[in-house]
Amino acid sequence: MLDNLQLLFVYAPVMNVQMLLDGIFIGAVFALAAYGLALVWGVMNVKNLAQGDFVIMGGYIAFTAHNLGIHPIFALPFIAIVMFLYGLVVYQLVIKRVIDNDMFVSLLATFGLSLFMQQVMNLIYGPEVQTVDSHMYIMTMFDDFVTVPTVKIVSLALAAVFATAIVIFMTRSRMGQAIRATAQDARAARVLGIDTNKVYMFTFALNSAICGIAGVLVSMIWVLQPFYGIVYSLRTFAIVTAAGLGNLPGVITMSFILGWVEQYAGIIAGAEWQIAAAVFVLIGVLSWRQVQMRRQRQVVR
Amino acid sequence: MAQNVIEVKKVSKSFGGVKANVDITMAVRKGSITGIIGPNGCGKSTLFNSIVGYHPIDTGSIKFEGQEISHLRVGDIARLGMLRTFQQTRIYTKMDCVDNMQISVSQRPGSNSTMFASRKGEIRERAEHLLEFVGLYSKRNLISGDLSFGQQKLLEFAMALMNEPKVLLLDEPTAGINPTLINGLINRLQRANEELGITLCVIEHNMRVIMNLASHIYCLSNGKMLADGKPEKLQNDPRVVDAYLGGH
Amino acid sequence: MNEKLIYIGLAVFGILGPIAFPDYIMQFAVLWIMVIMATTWDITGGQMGYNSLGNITFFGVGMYVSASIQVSMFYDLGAFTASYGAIKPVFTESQYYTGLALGVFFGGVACSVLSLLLGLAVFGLRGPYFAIGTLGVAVAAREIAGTIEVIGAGAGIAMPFLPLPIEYRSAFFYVLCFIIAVIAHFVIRWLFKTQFGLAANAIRDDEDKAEAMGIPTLRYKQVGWAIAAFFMGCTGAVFGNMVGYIEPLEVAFPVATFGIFMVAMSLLGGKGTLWGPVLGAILFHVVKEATWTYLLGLQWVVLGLILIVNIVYFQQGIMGWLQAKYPERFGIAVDESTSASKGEA
Amino acid sequence: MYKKYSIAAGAALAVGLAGMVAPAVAKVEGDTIVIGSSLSLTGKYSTNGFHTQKGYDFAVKRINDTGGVKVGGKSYKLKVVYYDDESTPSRASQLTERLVKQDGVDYMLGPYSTTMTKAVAPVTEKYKVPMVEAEGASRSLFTQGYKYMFAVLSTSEYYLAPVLDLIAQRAKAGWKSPSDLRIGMAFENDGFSLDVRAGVLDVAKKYGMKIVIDDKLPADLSDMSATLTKFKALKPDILLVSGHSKGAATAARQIEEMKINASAISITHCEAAKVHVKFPKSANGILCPTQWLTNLPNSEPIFGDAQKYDADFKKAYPEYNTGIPYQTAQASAAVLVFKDAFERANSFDRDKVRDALSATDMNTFYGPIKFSEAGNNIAKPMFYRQIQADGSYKNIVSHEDMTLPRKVSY
Repeated sequence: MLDNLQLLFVYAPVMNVQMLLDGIFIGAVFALAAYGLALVWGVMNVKNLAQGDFVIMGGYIAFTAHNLGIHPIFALPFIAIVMFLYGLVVYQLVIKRVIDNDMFVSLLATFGLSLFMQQVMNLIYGPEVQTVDSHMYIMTMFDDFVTVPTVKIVSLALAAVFATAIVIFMTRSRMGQAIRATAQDARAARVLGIDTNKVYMFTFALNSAICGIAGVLVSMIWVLQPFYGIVYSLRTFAIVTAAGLGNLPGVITMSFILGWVEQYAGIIAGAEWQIAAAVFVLIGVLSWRQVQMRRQRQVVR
Repeated sequence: MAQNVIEVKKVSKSFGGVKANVDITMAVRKGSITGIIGPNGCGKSTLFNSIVGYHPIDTGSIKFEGQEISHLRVGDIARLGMLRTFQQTRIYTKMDCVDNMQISVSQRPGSNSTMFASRKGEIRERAEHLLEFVGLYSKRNLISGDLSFGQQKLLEFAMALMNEPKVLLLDEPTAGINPTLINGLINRLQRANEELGITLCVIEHNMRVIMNLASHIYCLSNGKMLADGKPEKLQNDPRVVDAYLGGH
Repeated sequence: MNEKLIYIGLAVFGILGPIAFPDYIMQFAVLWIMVIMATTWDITGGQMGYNSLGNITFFGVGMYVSASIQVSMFYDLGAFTASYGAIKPVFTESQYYTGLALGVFFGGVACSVLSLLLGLAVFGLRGPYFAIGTLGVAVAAREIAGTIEVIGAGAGIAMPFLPLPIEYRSAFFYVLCFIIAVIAHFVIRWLFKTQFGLAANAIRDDEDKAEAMGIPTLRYKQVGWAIAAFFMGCTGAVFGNMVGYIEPLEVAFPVATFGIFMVAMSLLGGKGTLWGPVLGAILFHVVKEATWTYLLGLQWVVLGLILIVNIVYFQQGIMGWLQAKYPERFGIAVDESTSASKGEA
Repeated sequence: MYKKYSIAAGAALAVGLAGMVAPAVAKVEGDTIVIGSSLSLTGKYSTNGFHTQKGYDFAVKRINDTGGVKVGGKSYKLKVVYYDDESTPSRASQLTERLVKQDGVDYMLGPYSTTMTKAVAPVTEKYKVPMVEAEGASRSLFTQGYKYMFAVLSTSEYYLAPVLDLIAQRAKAGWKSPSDLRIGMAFENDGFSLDVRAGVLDVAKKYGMKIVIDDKLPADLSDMSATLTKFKALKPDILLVSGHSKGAATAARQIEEMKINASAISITHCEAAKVHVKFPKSANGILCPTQWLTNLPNSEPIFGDAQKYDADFKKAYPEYNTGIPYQTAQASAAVLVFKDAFERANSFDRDKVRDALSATDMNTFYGPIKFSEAGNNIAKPMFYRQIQADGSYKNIVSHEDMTLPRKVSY
């Protein structure tokens, strides 16, 4: 551990450039998925444990497109639409019936959904690790030491574009305003004539589409496997819990922080701690929130 | 000279920029029935919540039997012997009335309730006795969630008595109750105070009720202590009349 | 038609079942483990409304603590678990049984202690945060166990052999599982006849009210969890010996399978009731074995669907449904003047 | 409160009994010998679980088609009963118990991976059921004193350790001193890979090589960049990775992306992960350990030689046209070993079959098979192949066959 620190800060400080960059690229993808979670959590109080599986599913659709000879980036709008429709179906069959229930119910129902999605993807694509080749140039800096694949920059840009688009959509469009109104007070929104059921449906489908986009980026940057979803779910929960609901800048910041924490944990403590790091962040955030609330004579709810 | 069980000194509390309580000072004497009145939004509930421990206060001090409690949490305060009831009645809706009563026994140190005590025997007898006191004996085996609102309110009151508190803080005990039942409730409150020796502190909106009940009343307005004194005195205080009629 | 009959039925099933079908003993043993998981989960989950997704932590910790005790009483644990298995383990009968007894007991005790500490960290969380927090704890425990070299890290530990003739091996572990299940059942049964049971239900119905009434909710929650943890720890210890080989990911901390199954079983049977989790566990185990046998390859898809359908369309579970339908049979009084009981969810 | 619902409980018990009691299969039914196997058909090991199953099935069919197993003058057919252990050891051990006790199986074929084998072996051992396994390579399996378990494959310390040996020899032959070589390595945190690691540590110590990176990869890690970034900073000469197929794929992808420039790279399971097809650039020069080569000379009557096995198998399973993973070949070899043992024992008595297995000394398309006291195959070495620029494999016999340092063209 000490030698790793030495390496990082004394012998090869240029490593930090690579890691900070990677942290941002990873964080951008996390941010998309986490924002989707914050949306469904905030608007309809559904804690979607299948969030990561939606991401992986988007990745697999990109993989299919890739196999058909379509570059995932060109297939992106199509994938978003497919995921949007899938979100609608899931909403009608499952989510609709758990919204007004005990909060734990949504957690368990989406866990069942997660199991189901994993297994169907496993049946279709097999458990092998799959990858999508973006065929993009890999840039290098510092005498080949730092490598920046163009695809990661494109991903970051795409994530930024989509985040901006979502913000504009939320503030300008009628549906976006209805979503925000429902998030603040569903009953009042209903009184004002907003069809909250439609808002919920749209929100969940939108989340599904956002996850799908994140999945496309994942497929081009890392690898896909039917069972990797749960790790992404845990990360999004850590981010949203820390950032709070309906707080896009917070979500983005936290996503970058988590990306960096994972990178540095992998280097300093060793790769075996990389996944644990995300979980520790989650537990740490929850503990810290409890201390904070204790000072307010309250509990975390 | 009776001593004060609750002493509130210069308590201020604000939410964001809104000053809910400013420099509130008040006291509740042991064995008395004390009332807190004031128009809607005057800061009654904020003060009440500060005392029982729902949020921290910005400045000032709150003492219970001489002990500073402004940093304690709800449960700790309750275990000191200061209990509250809720404006929106809160009972354990999926348990029957006797169970509701039995679990309400005092948890103060020194009380002989233990985690693994049996539910039979003396505790049950007392529970049934108190249910009789509030007139719910015939409903004792019903699931409490099936009771009417007024009955639930009585049950909550009985549960509070079961706990044998030193002080009981009641948040609008007559709100939402059928007017014909109000006199009965007032009567029971007075009996609890006299027979069981429980100090009462009542937030009330209904002037008629509080004037009949309390021996000392504090009136809040706009987050500040407006006036205090005996009911007769307040009734004639122009500031109080103003606050209620002035339409702030 | 009363509770006595159920006990007689279960006793006959528990004692005669394995004698009548000796080839199925291991499955019966696993059945009792499932029953223990579901009923102990229900102490905090169903009765208190604290839906933990992390009780599996204690299963794994109990397993590892027991294994460490059993081995390190007679060997150097680090050398024993070194990758190449340099030590060929030979345990005499007395060594084995002493180790096992101490291992199972202290496995449980260690878990209780751990749960008290963890309780301080997670019981300030409510609702979904508690569920997510405990899930995080379980995943963290798994990852940590995988990095500790002395207990074999990711490579695990090969457990000592039971020094009994082969034909008694299954029966031995079956009896252990059965005994733990019976003890757990009667402890829980007793527990919910005391003030503890009322307090637990009070916390479930309205924790703020319970707090306001002065009930020391944290202590109740901790104690409830510690009891569950004790049994989970003992069960884990027995299970580790039964499987013969333990490793962190799938044997000790199966977070996404058994960790969730125990919740699903409780829900299926009806959480917050004495018999619901037992019934749920039996049904679940049967359905699971049936799908594993007859729907090979699709079993997980089916299981995911069952979970979704169970939760979305049948939340109150079997016992909850029965209680809502026949409240008077459960001793729930219904007055004509008031509406019928809504049952327990 | 809890009264009068014993109907429900009783019904559940009845269903329970009915569900669990399925008709048992006898060990030898008529003219069929039933062998049990619990394989990873779902879950993280299922790719290789299927490779294994195909290998068993292919051999069973071939043996049945070529006259079956002759015992006591009569010809018997083979049949394998499979269960899915879902890549979880506790499930594997339960299913083995079930195969032996409920299905009455007397002989077992091994599961996939060291982890599963570790869970299954104690059960087969206790019931004295002979098991021939083809996929559990860890050396620690063979230090437990198991008497009923036999493995046709080379043990795990031969996966990467001999590569280091070869590299050291090349280094001595005028590249640089072996003790100057520095190693960076990343192993999955499971039984198999940690044993591979232990083998590597031994060799590294022998030559005084320095290990500068020693990471363990979590099972569901999809990102190795932390390890590889360290690799770029420290610039070791050798990169070693072991993590089944998914570890190989992840490593190959990121080696390419991060332009890792090591003199030598060796990754286990790179054939099964098809890195030569998916990542041709980074795959160039990677050294792949393999249990089996298609040009081995050994031959026997059932399958012929390795080349014939290769051709016949591809004919039977066209999806394997790009290459047969060695996991499949060794699975077939395990079935061959059983056939041979039955015929030599000339009996179905478990102990006689065990003794016959123990005395196995045969030549197969997979290589020679002869078991040590501990049950591992001591007659067959591990082989290495290096991926060439065009995606083909070159067999490595001595260090002179290797292209070292590896030529990269990212």
